[in-house]
Parts: sequence; C-alpha cells; structure tokens
Amino acid sequence: MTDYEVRIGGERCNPAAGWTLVWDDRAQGIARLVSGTASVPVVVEGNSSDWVVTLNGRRIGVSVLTRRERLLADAASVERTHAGPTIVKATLPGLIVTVAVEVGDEVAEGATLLTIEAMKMQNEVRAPRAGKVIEVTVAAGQVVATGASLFRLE
Amino acid sequence: MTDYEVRIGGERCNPAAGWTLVWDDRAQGIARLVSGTASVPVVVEGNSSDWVVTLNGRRIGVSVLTRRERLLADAASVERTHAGPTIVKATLPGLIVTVAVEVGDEVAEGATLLTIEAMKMQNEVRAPRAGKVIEVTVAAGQVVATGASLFRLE
Amino acid sequence: MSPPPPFGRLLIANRGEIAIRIIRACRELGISPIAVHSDADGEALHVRAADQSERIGPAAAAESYLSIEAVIDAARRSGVEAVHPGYGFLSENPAFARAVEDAGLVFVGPSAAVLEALGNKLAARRSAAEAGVPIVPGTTVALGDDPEPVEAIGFPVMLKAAAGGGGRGMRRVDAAKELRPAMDSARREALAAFGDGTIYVERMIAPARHVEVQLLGDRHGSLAILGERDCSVQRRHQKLVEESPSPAVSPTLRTALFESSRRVAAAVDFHNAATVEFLIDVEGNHYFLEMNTRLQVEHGVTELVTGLDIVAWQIRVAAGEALTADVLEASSRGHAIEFRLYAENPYDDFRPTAGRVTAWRMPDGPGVRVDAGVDRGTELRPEYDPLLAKVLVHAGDRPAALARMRRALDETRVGGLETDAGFLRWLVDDSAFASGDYDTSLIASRWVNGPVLTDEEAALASAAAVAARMGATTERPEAVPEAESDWGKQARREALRR
Amino acid sequence: MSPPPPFGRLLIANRGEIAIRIIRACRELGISPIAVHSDADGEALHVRAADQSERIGPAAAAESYLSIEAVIDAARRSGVEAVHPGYGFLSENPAFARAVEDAGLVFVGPSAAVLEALGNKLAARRSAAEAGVPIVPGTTVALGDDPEPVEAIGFPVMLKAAAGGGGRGMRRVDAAKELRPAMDSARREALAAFGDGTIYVERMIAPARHVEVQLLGDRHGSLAILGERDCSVQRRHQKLVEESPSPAVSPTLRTALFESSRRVAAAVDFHNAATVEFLIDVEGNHYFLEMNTRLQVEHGVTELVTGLDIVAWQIRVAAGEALTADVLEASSRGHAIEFRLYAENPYDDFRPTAGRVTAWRMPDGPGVRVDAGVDRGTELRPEYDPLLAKVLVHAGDRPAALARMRRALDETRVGGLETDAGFLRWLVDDSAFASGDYDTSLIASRWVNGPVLTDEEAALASAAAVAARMGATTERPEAVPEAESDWGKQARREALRR
Repeated sequence: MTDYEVRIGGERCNPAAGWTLVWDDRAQGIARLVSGTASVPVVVEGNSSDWVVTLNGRRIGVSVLTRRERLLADAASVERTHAGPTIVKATLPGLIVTVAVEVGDEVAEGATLLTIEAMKMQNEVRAPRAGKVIEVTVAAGQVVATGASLFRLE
Repeated sequence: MTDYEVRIGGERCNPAAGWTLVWDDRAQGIARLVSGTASVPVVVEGNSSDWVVTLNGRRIGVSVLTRRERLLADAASVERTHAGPTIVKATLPGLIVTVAVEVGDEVAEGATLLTIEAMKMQNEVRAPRAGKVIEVTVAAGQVVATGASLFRLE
Repeated sequence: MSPPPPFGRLLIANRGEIAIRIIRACRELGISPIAVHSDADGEALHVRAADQSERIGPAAAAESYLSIEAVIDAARRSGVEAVHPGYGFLSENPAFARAVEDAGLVFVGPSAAVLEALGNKLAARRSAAEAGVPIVPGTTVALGDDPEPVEAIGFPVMLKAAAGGGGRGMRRVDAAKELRPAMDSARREALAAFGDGTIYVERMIAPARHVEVQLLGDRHGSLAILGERDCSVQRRHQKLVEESPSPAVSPTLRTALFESSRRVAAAVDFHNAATVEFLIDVEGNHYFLEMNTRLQVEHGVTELVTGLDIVAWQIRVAAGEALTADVLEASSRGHAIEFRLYAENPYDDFRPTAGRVTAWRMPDGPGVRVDAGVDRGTELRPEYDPLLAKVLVHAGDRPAALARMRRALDETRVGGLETDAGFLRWLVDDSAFASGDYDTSLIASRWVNGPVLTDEEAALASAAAVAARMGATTERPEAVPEAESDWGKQARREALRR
Repeated sequence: MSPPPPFGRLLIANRGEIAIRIIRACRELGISPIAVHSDADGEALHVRAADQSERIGPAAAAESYLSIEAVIDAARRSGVEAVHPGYGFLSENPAFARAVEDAGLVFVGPSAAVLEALGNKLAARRSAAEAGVPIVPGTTVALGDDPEPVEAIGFPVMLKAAAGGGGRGMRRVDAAKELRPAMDSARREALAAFGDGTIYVERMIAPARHVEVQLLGDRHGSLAILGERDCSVQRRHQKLVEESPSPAVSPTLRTALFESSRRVAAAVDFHNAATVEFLIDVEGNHYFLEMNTRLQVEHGVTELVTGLDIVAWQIRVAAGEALTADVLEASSRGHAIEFRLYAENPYDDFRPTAGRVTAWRMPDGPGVRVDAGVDRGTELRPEYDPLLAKVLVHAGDRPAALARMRRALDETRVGGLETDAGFLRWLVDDSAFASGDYDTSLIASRWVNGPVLTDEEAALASAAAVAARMGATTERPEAVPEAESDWGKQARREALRR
C-alpha cells in the first residue's frame, strides 16, 4: 500500500474511507464515488500529484504526494519563502485598463495594483502581500495573456 | 491527386463535387458535409478502404479503393466465384429456435434454413442462393455469436 | 418546503431507459434509487445512474430480470421499501406483485388481483364486454385445435396470445390454409415469451387506428383520465411512434373513449397507472383491445401535453397519496410526438441489430426531451429489447411538432450500429404521416423496406468517405475533379430545404 | 402541410447559445440559418450548427460582432433576407437596425425609432412617467458634475448609464464621500461599454424584487403579454437565475404590472419581442426600470410556462405575420426556473474564468431543457460573455421545479474550468431561495464568497484524487486503512438525502 499525503489548500486531509471511484467516462474525467449505500457524482482532472476534483459543482484542488514528493515539495517551499521578490501575474487574459501604482510605491496587502478588463468586466488585481513595487511590466491599453508578469514586489 | 474508385453495394459511384467534410467530433466520427450554401450532418466510421457513412439516419457502406486495392479486390472476387461451397453465417447473435433443413436437402434461394431468436424476436435465416446443404453446424437450443457458421451449401 | 419522500429507498426491477426514467423520478422525490443488473449490465447506464445496484443473475433475462426470486432477494438485501417494475419483464406479473407484497414491500402498480384480471387478455375481453364496452368481434374463450370458431368470424383474422403483449404471439391470417401453421407458430411464440400458449382470435379490423387512453388512479377511489395517444405507426404489431392528441379522434369520439376507459377501470379495483387500448375503424367506431396495467413506453407523450409527472405520481399513489385537483382536472396543451430510436434495420424488415455504440449525440433545446438508455460505448446485447432512446417533442400544434421533430432528428447522431433513424427521418416527411391521415398499415404499405438509396445520397456518402480516407485537412473531395454536376446542385437544394 | 418559411435565409448576428437557439428556430421554420464568426470563433459550436458562416473580423468584439459594417457585409455576401441580432452586441443599436433596413433586409426586432426611444434609459424614464407608469424616484435628465441632484434624492442611490444594460456603468453609492469616484468610474465603464458616458441617478430601492414582463407584438397592432419573470438573484447587477411565475407577484400586482407594461409599449410604435423591467418594493409597489427591446437571455422560462416559441414568433412577426389567438390568449402553466451556467468563480466574487472545457455532460429527461453555447473542447475566450449554458426546468409547481433543478444539476458535469455550478448547487438548497421569499440582495447577504469547504467535501475530494492517482482499478482508496469514521457515515447520509 502506498502511503500518500493529501493536501487541500495546503492543509493535510484524510481521504474518506469506504468510497470507491468508478469511472463513467474516463476520457472526460467523469466519475462517481460510491460506497455501499450512496453515489456522489464527481469530475476528476489532473495527473501525478496534482488533481482537481469537482464535487457539488465546486472545483477542489487536491495534491496527492508520495513521501519522496512531499520532501521535495517542502524543500522547494522553503526556498520560495527565502527568495526575495514576488512576481504578480495575470490570472486571466484581458485588456489593462488602469495601472494604479508606480515603481517605488509601498503597497499594503490587498491594495489594488491595476484593473484588467476581461469578459467585459473590470477586474482588480490586488497585492498578494505588502511590499514595495520594484517593477511594473505593463501599461494601460496593453492586452495580456494568462500568466503574464504584471509587477514585481520586493 | 489520388485516383480513388468508390463503390456502394458493389456499384461504382461518383463522389459529389464541391462538398468539404468538416469534423465536429472526430473521436466519434461526427461531421458535416458543407458546400458554399448548405450543411449536411453525417457520421463517418471506418478506415482504409472500408467506410460507413450515416446520412439522414441511413448507414451507407462505402468502399474507397486505390487502383492497386481495386485490382486485388477484383482478383479475390473472381476466386470466390470459382470456389465451391458457400458458408451461411449468423448475422446476429441469438438462440437457435428451429433448424428447418438437413444435410442433403436441396434448397431454393430465399428458403428458410433456420430461426434464430434475438432481441426477443424470431428471425429467419434464408439461403443466399440455391444449392444443396452439405453441412449443418448448429442445432436448436444452441446460442450462437455473430459470424458463427450455420450451414454449408454446395 | 418540499414534502417528505414517499419512500426512503426504492428498487427498480428493470433496465435501460425506463430504469433511468424511474431513477430520475426517485431523485426528484428524495428517494434513494437502487438498480438491479444482470452480468451483462454491470456497467450499464442505469447502474451508473443509481445510488447502488444489486446483481440478480446471468445475462439471460429468464434468470435475472424475469426471476421473481432474484429480484425479491435484491430488494431484501438492499433494504428498500418499494419496488417499481417499469414496463415489460415482471411489470404485469401477478405472482411478482404478490411476492413483493409478501416481502412486506410496496409494489408500484395495481394490485395482484387487477394484474390477474386484466393480464389475461381473454378475461379482460369478457370483463369489458360485461361492462358494456365494445370489443373487437371474436372469441372470448381459449382457441382449441378446432378451426371452426375462426372460420365463423371470417378471414382475415388476428390470432393473439391470451397472456400477450408487445406483439408476441400475434399473427395475421388471411386464408383458411394459413390458419394451422399460424396457430402453431403463434402458440409457440406465446409459450416462449410468456410461458402460456393460450391463444384467441379477433376479426381483423383494417384500416384501423390504434389509440390508447392513459389512466392514473389512487387508492382512495379517484381516477384521472389523462387524454389519449395515437400509436398507429407500428411494425410487427409493435409501436414505433406515438402522438397526443390523436389526429383521428374527434371530441365526440374522445368522450366515448374516455367513458369506455372509465368503465373498464371501474370493473376492477384499479389504482396506479394503466392504459386502455382501442382500435378505431374508418367509421369512427372504437373497440376495446386490452388494458395494460403498467407504465407504458410512451407515457412521456402524455407528460408533455399535460405537464404532469406520471412516474412520480405512480410512486406517490403507491405510498397512499391522493391525486390532487391538478391531476384530476388536467388538460392537454399543444401537441407531443415520440419517435423510438431502436437498434434495428428498417431496410431489412426492422430486424434487430447488435453492436457497440461508437457515436452518440442526442438533440436538445426548446421543446425536445430525450429519455435514453445507452450512451457512447454501450454494447447492445441480443438478450434485451433494442430500444436505445426515445426522442420526444412538444410544440403548439402538430405541424410545429413535426418541424421540431425533423430538427431534433437532424441533431441526433448515432454511429456503430444500424438504427431505425433512417425510417424515422423518412417518416417525418412522409405525406400520409404529415397529413395525420394514416393507419396501422402505414409501414407495411408505404415503407416496405424503405426507399432505394438515391444517387444524391450515394454521391454525398461517397464524398464523405473519400474525404475521410484522405484525412481531415482535405479542403474538398479530390476524387471528382470535374465541375459540379446538376444533381450536386439539387442535393444542396435538398439540404437547404431541410 | 407546414406553412411556407417566413424567409429563405437569415443571418444570425451573434454567437454562443443564443446563436444556436436562433439556428434551431430557423430550422423549424424551414429557413436556412447563416452564422457569423470572428477569428476566435472559426470552430465554435454556433458555426458548426449553421448551414454556413461568414467571417466578420478579428477576435475583438468591437471589430467583429459589434461592427455594423462587417455584419452588413456578411449579410450582403450570404444573400440573406433577414437579420436576427440575438441579445447584447448590436441587438439594441438603432444604427444597426437602420443599416439592416437600408440594405433592403428585415431586422428581426422593433423599428430603429423604438430602439432609439427606449435604448436611452433616461428618455425611456421620461416616456414611462408621461404614460402614467410609476418610475424609480430620481433624475430624468443627464447627471452633470454637480452632485446636488444626487444629494437631494438622499443616499443610498444607484448611478446608472443612460445607454446602459447588463449592469455596466451601474454603481451603488451609500454616502456623499463615495459619490465623486463612483460617478467617474461609472462614466468610464459606460463609455467603454457603450461609447456613451451619460449617467443618471435613481433612489436605491432595497430590499427589492426584480420582476420583468415579456411582450410580443406584431406589425398589425396586436400585443401579447406573456407573463412575468422574477430575476432577483443577481451578482454585479446581472441576472443569474430567473423564474416564472414570480413568487412575489400577487394577482393584483400582476394586473398592475401588465397594465404598466401595456402603457409603456403603447407610448411607442412597438412590435416584435421586448421586456419591461420593474423593481418591486416590500410594500408591493412597482417601479418602471427600463424596457429592453430585444430577446432576453431568460426568454426560455416564459416559453416553458406558456408553451410558445418566442424566437419563432419574433421571426414570424418580422415577416409580417399577425399574432394568433393562441399567443394573444396564452396562459401560464406550472413553474419554470432557469439557472445560468457561467465560466466564473463564485468563490472569488464571480470573477470570470477562462480555459478549455475538458468535460461536458448536460442533463436531460422529463422537464429539463438545456440551451448550450459550448461543447467539450471549446476554449473560453476573455473577449466574450462567459455564459456556457442555460439549464431550465419546468414542473407542476415551484417545489417540484426546485427538486427537478437539483436533479438536473447533479446530472450536469463540467470540467476544465471554474464555473458557478457550486453556487447554483448551493442556491437550490438555500432556505431563502427555497421559500421564494428572497430579494436582489440574496447573493450579497447569504453567499458572499460561499460556504467554506466542509471536512466531508474535503475528504471525499481527497478520496477521489487518491483513487485517481492509484488507477481506475482501485477497489477502494487505500490511503486510509482505518475503519470508517463518523463523518464518513454522515457524508453518506448527506449523499443519500440529495
């Protein structure tokens, strides 16, 4: 038996016992969790250690790590904590409408950094933590793809 | 340009000109034939020279042969014509209810040879041509799979 | 807010689309649905849709879905409070209804006594005649070896199985010399299908419409009459298409049909769902055929025009609920049609086919309902009924319903096995069907084995196959370099007209 | 049999689910449907469903679906006789309606003059007030830089765009100090969305229900009032859920709403389909908000309860047909609800998401209708509205409709991107929504960013992920060897209750 460690949102989590996963359409990840007396519809996506399970319409990110993978992940995480700047990236593609900060500004956690228009809505990008803006890589009027760097915070 | 010969039910057939096949869901063979001004839904199954196209709900077997394949097929066909006995096979799986002929019987084309029960219906298997029954390979009460030999006609 | 569930758990003693229909009703009522399956159905759609499924035996229906013992065992094991039999299989078997009740469970259907009284078609004929309902002229006692009662009626006649249903054991006989072999073969088929070879004879009414009336009764004496359905499009005496209202039923005839239905139901202590079937001759006379004491395949047609959920009501009245005014005063709105999608070859006398479903896309959008029993990857087995899905439409009037059905069929895509879709697509444009003026001979007289493949169809199919062979990136089929032919233009016009 | 088609070919100047809805109406009317597409939509579902599709420009909507010139060019190229604009994009643009008519084609919608008169929300407010219809207290002229008119109304107030629609340019202002930035941001959003930054102010009515009335008029002066829809479940002032009838509307209020709607329509030379929107306060007073002179996203709710095909009628009246008695006397039967399935994250303030649809299974069966705009493999683009599909149900009453919606949602499976399905699944069990006693603040007050993930959900998701990692043949998740925990039993009970 493989000893997996399961985490959801960084928290350790024990899998429910007594449930079997039965594929309904494996190519689409459509499945059911069944126990002796009940059946719960799910969609399962992912591979290796990274999974997303949709349950009651909610997408739940689940990391399933072997002991070896966990040790490696912990090491990487420590490294990230010690590394300096945080890069703020676009979480969805769209048009930059306004940029609210300049290089050198000190921002609080949650402060609005810029507004991006996507799906016809104005979406605000906020600072993931407090810090000083050390680079602004976009300007108003520019179209960005998902994952594009927007700012660097020191 | 490859020069294909197309046959439907043994008859040569010219493909309609000016229509493009556009896949809708290739894994399922769901497609449309489109011309400048119209769109016809089809399902396309098969590979190499053997295809089945479903059009207006009708399954149409289409053989698409290169010159080389056509020559080989013609040769095989001539061989079949000259070969002696015809084997009558089950076209659907089911239970043999009655066997109407014995070895030695002379049967006319279309004569009932046996009755097979499938999908709760009685289906009659008929002689594909006139001839003498030289072998009966099944008996009433037996369950047969699709493609199973039933009789040999001389 | 929502009422308490009628039952905690319910066993569905069936398979395919009707099992899924009942599972859906259970879910909406808050009941946990428990399926059953033979070894052939371990991964079937109805098993995957239920909360749990109990194995009841090998593939052969006689040892699984038709085994009273196996089904009762499954009900006991799974701790259900009620059993819904669906249609076919054990649905009209009085011994099964009694076994369910003996196990302390609720049978979702009429009492065993009613199933007994109406399950024997001969007894039902006598009962209807006594209630003053017109029956098809013929015998009311079992037919022996003596052909005299048959000859007295005059040919053509219909031989029918007393235990009959679904067209099994039914034979049309046109002349005296055909009688003996037809009697033998009808008896044999009846015995094989029902374990009872008793047959009787009726005068052949032709041309005729086949019209049925939907009943729903509670255990408190209320009876709802939920309109009629026309089921005249048949092959092998089995229905392929149903619609409501019937284009052949005038308001006067409707009143008469409803009154006859009420009398037949009143003659027994009826509750739950049932259907009274009639033949209508060209003069508009109606003749009682039989009463089916179960849910019908085609119940969805009535659900569409009345807005009621017949399956949910079956379960609710089985739990003792009374029918509400909504049901008792239900009226019909618009026009609904059901086309049954079967795995059978309409170009070969509707012979059943088998195989694996490799492409499966069902229509949706406004006014379309699909009740399917399979999905992509399902292997069709010869042991069971070849019904794949029912495509139903509802619209303001019959022409709009036909147009909607044509659209729905064009959206439907099935691959991997022969289906009756080619027939259904033809039917929706057939002038007799479109006019509403058709009878039970429609398929035999107008379809036979279907129209021959047209040059246009052959050329389009060829173009598709050549393009497929050449690969998906082909911009045009290259096998025909010459300019577009006249019939190519015609084909486009045809395509446009659809 | 079937009537001649109103047009030979019709151009659908839209995309997504509404283009498919119009294509289906065309097919049923015998019209050849022609789609349009931007470069981003070359393989979109609506393109595949049409007979033909014309490219109208690059991905950006301003250069394709919003380009009057490009759409008119496409209509000319494809030889259509009429243009249906759907909703959004050019549907309420008087210049577009005029350009269509100038090209000698029929615009499926009201005249350009009506679009003009009602498209400006300020002008519409004045017109309604003149017709004796109550309007929300506030300004009837454009707001300048002077905050005085706003302060005179008293906070809280709503700022709105005169050219508005879809919640764009709308801002709630609770105090004087928020007013200036809100005015600036509303003007900026309105200018970006509509090319017109004019705003006005209304008193904030809260709590309020948002109820609208469906109108359908012909070119011969007949007007049908097809019942109301409740659209109070909103986020960002945009609708997520609609139902008919409204649980908040009494027969007396219904009569008043219909009368007000009739007056608003009578004030202009209205024909085709439109919706009159109202706010209802806690005392049951109604206030005219605006009239949308186009098909609404939620028209299907009214189609289900009335049995009518509103899109088909739009096309028929555009061709000059008169409304029939069926339409003019249509009544409502049962209860219908629509849930909109969006690519947006309900746990992050309903922020739009993007990505590829990797799993796609929609519900079907009795009383369920799905109007979808995508299928498996579709890539959601940030340029366009994130509506994936509308799931609609129809049943005898509201509790049965809710039960049916719960069942439909449990059958729905979408993978590959975040959707609002988690919110919808929560909503159907929310006590305020289930009671029918809710208002436009439901999401803001009861959902916020949704309930936290329960331990049960986390444990089930973990079990699924571990089993998936271990392979499909796993009989049980092996990560937890100990005996079943208490909440495991609880989770099963929960699962059973669903």
